[in-house]
Amino acid sequence: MERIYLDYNATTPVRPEVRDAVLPFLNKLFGNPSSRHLEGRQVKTKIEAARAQVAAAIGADPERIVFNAGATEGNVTVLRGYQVNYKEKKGRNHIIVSGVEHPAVYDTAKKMAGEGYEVSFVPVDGEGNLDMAFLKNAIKETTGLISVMTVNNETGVIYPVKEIAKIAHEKGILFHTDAVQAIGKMPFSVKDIDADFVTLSAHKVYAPKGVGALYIKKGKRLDPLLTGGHQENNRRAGTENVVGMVAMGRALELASGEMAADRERIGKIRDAFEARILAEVPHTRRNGGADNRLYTTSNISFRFVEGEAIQLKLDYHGIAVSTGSACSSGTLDPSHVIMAICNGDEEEAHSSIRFSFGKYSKMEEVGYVVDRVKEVVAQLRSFSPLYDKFMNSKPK
Amino acid sequence: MERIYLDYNATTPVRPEVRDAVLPFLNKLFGNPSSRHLEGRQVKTKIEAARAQVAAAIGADPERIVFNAGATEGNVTVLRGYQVNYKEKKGRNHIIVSGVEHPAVYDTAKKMAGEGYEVSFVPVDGEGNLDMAFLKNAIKETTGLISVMTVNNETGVIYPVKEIAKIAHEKGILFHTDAVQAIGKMPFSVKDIDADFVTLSAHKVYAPKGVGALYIKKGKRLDPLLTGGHQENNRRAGTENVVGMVAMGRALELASGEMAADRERIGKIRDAFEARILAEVPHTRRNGGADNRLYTTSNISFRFVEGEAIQLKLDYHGIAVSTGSACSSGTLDPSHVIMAICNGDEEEAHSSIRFSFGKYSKMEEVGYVVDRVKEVVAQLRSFSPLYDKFMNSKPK
Amino acid sequence: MNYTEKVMDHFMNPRNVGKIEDANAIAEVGNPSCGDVIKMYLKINGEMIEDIKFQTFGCGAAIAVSSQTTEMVKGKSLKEALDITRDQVADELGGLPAVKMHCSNLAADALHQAVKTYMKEHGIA
Amino acid sequence: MNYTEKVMDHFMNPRNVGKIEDANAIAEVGNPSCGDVIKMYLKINGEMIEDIKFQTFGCGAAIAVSSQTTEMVKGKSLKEALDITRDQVADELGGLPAVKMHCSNLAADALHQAVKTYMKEHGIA
Ligand SMILES: Cc1ncc(COP(=O)(O)O)c(C=O)c1O
Ligand SMILES: Cc1ncc(COP(=O)(O)O)c(C=O)c1O
Repeated sequence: MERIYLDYNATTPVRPEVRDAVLPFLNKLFGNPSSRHLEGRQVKTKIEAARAQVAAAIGADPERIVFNAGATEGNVTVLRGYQVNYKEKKGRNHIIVSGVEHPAVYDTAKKMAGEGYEVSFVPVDGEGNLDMAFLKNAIKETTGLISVMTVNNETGVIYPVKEIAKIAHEKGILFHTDAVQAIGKMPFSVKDIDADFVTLSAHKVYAPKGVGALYIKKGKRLDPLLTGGHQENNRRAGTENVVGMVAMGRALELASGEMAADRERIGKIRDAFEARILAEVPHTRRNGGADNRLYTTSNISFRFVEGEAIQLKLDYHGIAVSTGSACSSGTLDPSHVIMAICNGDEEEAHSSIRFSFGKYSKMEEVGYVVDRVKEVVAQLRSFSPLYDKFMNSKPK
Repeated sequence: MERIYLDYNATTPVRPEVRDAVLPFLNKLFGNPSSRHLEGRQVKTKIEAARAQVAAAIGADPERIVFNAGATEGNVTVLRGYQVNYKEKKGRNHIIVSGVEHPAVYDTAKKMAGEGYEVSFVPVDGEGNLDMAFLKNAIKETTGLISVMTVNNETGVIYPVKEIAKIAHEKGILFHTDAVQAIGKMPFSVKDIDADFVTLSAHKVYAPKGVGALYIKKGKRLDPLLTGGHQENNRRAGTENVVGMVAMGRALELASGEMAADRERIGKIRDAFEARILAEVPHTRRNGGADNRLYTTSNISFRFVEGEAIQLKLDYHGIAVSTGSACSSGTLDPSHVIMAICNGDEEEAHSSIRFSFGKYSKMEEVGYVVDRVKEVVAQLRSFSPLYDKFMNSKPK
Repeated sequence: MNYTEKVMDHFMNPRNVGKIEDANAIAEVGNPSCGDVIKMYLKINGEMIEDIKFQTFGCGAAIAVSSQTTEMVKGKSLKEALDITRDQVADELGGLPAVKMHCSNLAADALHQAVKTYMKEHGIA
Repeated sequence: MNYTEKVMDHFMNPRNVGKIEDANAIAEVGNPSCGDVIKMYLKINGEMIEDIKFQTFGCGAAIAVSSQTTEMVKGKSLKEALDITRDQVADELGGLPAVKMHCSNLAADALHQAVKTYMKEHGIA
């Protein structure tokens, strides 16, 4: 049986058009783009074309795009490098980030808190929405950066980044958004949002892993993390990941053209799936409000059973889903995102599964997946001490 | 006519075996290695195999290898992160680096000098050899790191890294070597050298650009540059560049097996070329001593003419060579490496051309290249004011 | 993080799941907020463990370890049960991922707790 | 960093290279340590530049800019020569890479220096 992949938020397959676009760079087009000879110039031209494609996808000018090794590098570069924009450099050491950021922001901010920075984490409510009053109150004289993601990777919840950018700018504060899960999936314009820094990753939009890009608004700067060569206009040293850049450009070009149709088609599948799960599996809870959520993601807590056990059994039945984010899989702690949304109910956080849909998802798969989820959850509940307790405590 | 590529030190083509090894990862094998489902586990297994291949190539244990985005990232990670190994962290802020390091070390060290670090640059003599007495004298109480490359990228000069590691360790100082130009080309064992940190890059050994690895000796640590996810055993966050890792593993595996034969064959071509150039083109100088030099590289100064002009004309004639390193091409300053070796004679530094040989170099090409070099240098000298002055100042 | 075939077998087909209605020794360890709760039901006759069943809320390893532990003690003496260590359980399963080693602790812990409580209540030294 | 076709043409086939043995205005600008030296030889007759040649040590841009400059002034008046700016030279060549703009300065500088010295020596205002 063909496997059913429902983990598009973790990563995506490289689509054939993208593969075709990079094959020449694994062959004749091998020059170093910094080289002045023909071999180098040919490749330089291609990476500049890729830069233009990435820029177009977010409504930016090409020279505002810095390619890098992915959104983790992008996020760390922004957090570690924003202070260069302030005269009172060292004084602007307070940053505000949401409590549901990806670890590349969340854990980095936590680490910085131990290194002379002050960090405020903005909490979310039970639907995953940001506490905007908290955010506004957290702002102070020393605030240098506000970082809030565009779309959450675990729940699909969409954040009001345009509004937050405005709040930040009114106080002369820089605004950054991690747009990894939004790009290529919903309209996104850096000019409309007026973001100062935006991080992107290629491997969520059907391009290879290990390449990404950073948008830096005109007039703004970042202290580079990687220093040495003059690549990327002195903004990121290191020989360019040519294959990755070309792939990312092509993938975003394709995504822009297909966004509306994808949204319609994939959204229908996600909705049909979620409606059936919530109706047919008792004691479930959706993590993330019904509205204000991207069409790609359905995050569900199945009470009384642990997420990894569900995931493993579904995997056995040919279905790939995830608990928390892939990056967290080295730990056993429940995702800080789901914890935040579950209001600290760790049992529910441990019980969550993320189903994420994408280009190769099919409506015909929904029935099989729902049946297996029902079966697996029932099996696991049949010997769950928590379920047993719950059933026996119910008035008969 | 087929082009003749003599810029293997800048970058190399992806060899067919490496391309074949990565194609499945642009297709069915797309999972995120951090994912626990089948798609993820399949890929995880493959990147661990790649890690073992890289480890084997330098005589290391696989768990000592951290993949990253290239040697620039590796070098910056070492320089920025070594202090975590010392109790007197902040006190060990003196670093010693050679004056001929790649910009990823050289420029990073210069930058750090403005940020609370103290840096000693060890000079070289006219043959490119390190002033070992200077190095030893530079060591003090606060020295935390000595970083000297294994092979210089511009001249091919080989440095006595084993001896330097010993000097460092006798004083309880960490030793790092940038082994980018050595790996896969000459025997290299981290155990023999006893290095604490070693940086590697894939694109010099017939694998794609934008991927590299860092060796970290058992018991030693580096403060990670990229924080967030738990990838690479918490030593380097960010979704893995799977294609790059698999390619690097395969490329180094192949290189290890072919090293002896390559050395013999490529060395003969380089020697034949260099002997003819030095004999047949007047007013030339080899940058780098004849001995103690890797067989890949021939760096020649052609007095009275500027390097870029030679390079451009050779490019027109189908020959790809470089002036300085590709990374420096964003500036007009002569390479600090060649400057160091020319004892500050900037004219000679501006006149240097690097010819670097590799797997697809052929003995049959030598004649054509030598003829074009002679022709081009003669043309340019014919209207060089410096040549004119020199000729007229000679006693007739 | 890979599970061995044996872990997967115990996880997919757990032995001795459920409750023993007339159990004479029961113990529960763990805590939902840690992601693992293991409850052991034992039917002890004299010095012998005649029957054992478990209920587990937890990851694949927690379930496999519970199942494996019940197999290892069924029909064994109380003393033998107390001698079983977490590491033995993990070894029987062909090993566990490093990050999961704490789950295997839990099953042996539950077993030991149930047996010790029983011995105390029945004055067995 | 790409050169235009016109830059490449001037670089590969530089016009007016060499010396004028009976030049009556000569100027050299630049410095080997900067990587660029341009020397201009002019044969001036009254107010007119009858002939001009150059010798250049430098990169592709420096050579192209030298060649282009000589083409622009041959047969022109001294005043016209002084009006030629570095930017005009670069424009005529279809532009230069940003990092190379200083090379184009040199050729116009050498021209202006030669012409001015000549004018001074010949009392031309
Ligand atoms: C929201 C978000 N930010 C950042 C990342 C990290 O991106 P990368 O894997 O390219 O480092 C991811 C996914 O991995 C993500 O979903
Ligand atoms: C000696 C040396 N170190 C470091 C580098 C930088 O490696 P990367 O391009 O992988 O960042 C290079 C080549 O680019 C090199 O030759």
